[in-house]
Amino acid sequence: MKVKYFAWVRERIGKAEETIEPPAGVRTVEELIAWLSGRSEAYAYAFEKPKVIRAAIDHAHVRPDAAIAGAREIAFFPPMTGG
Amino acid sequence: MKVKYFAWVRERIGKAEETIEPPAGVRTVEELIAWLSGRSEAYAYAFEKPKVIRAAIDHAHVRPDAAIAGAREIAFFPPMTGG
Amino acid sequence: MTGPVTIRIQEDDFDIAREIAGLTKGRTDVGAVVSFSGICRGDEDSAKISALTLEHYPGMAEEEIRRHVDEAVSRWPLNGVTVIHRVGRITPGENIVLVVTASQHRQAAFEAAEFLMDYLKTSAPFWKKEESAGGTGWVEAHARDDEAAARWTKS
Amino acid sequence: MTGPVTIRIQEDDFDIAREIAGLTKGRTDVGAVVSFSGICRGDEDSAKISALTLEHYPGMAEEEIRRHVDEAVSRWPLNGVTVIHRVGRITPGENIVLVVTASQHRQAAFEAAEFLMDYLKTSAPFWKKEESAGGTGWVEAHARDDEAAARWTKS
Repeated sequence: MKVKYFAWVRERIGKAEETIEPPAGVRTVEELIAWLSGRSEAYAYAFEKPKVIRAAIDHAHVRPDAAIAGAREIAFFPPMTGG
Repeated sequence: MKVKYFAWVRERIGKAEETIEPPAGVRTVEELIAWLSGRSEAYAYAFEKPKVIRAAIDHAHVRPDAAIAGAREIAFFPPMTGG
Repeated sequence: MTGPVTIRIQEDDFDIAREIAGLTKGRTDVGAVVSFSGICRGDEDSAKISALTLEHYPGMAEEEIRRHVDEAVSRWPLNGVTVIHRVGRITPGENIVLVVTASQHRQAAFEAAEFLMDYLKTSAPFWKKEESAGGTGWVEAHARDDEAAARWTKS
Repeated sequence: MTGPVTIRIQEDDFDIAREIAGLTKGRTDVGAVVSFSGICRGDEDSAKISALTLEHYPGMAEEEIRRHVDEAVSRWPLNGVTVIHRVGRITPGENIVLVVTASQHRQAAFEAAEFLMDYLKTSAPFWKKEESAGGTGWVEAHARDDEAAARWTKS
């Protein structure tokens, strides 16, 4: 599963994208955030306020309880500030 | 007192402006319309539906009961259709 | 308001890009610019139109627009306003009217432009005469324009 | 809808006049065109800004804008829509975003442009980083933008 990071989530983690293989028990977006947070200090810092983090699965906004099964690409980013 | 006419009011009366001296008993815009209507068939036709006619005194919209005393220029026209 | 106000009534066409640049060029305090251009359509309520002729009340038209621009400036934080209304003969596809508003924030720019257009439609002394295959006739005022203008009245 | 839809994300500036012409040239069914341009300001909440850098999520940004354009087209009778969002480094006074809507009637053009801007602000995946004398930092989302977008939610 490909994961992408944007804006300060990207900066804190130190990379724009990677391929991950979370264990089977990680079923939702919020569980994936918790699992990623345990990988290193950098991930823990990026996801220190999980409620602020927005997620998209295959280019569509999703809520924290969305299932990640079947996702090709999951993205994490701060609230959008375009326009 | 100068009077101006616009759009189909102008066309029906057959002139764009004129100087008039209404009698002292003509005090309001609606009384002026009634007095003008009595001048000829053309005026009667222009003002046949007085409720449709809009009026301005010295470049400001006024209501039919507005006093005409002191007016330099009174204009009569149909509802506006600009923009 | 810190910014230019331009009101013009003219036979010639206008250049939207130049008018927008006139409100923004060399400035860094404008965050939002809204332009509205009204264009002569080739049909109105399914009747084919070959041209419009726009008549106005010189003097009053400028003053009436100025009064509404002043009101817009007092109601919204604007950095500049441009209103141009054409008169004379205009064929389908040609511009009729332009309103440009500049502000720090988008909502002020949008609302002020809508307000000005609603008032131009109902209270600025301009009249349209239509030419079509069936002859020429004066355009009638729309009730929907009065309703649109009424929503800005303070209660 | 009978008319063009253009969505572009680009580093280069855009030409508002050309984009408006793209929705109106050679047509006689468009009566109203609204353009909104968002411009980089030189100060934000009283802090001086020397530049913005705009990052986006390629692929998703275009799709997200497309979804909202499709919704605008289904909600208002439009004759054309153009949305251009710049990315990369932008200095004060430069354009950031452009929305142009064309319709027979002005209210549809105004409302669709506002709707699109409100959604671009809150739901299109773009992020702004500010450079100022005090360093660089990511712009925080405004609650007022969420509120502006919420007004379009059908209840």
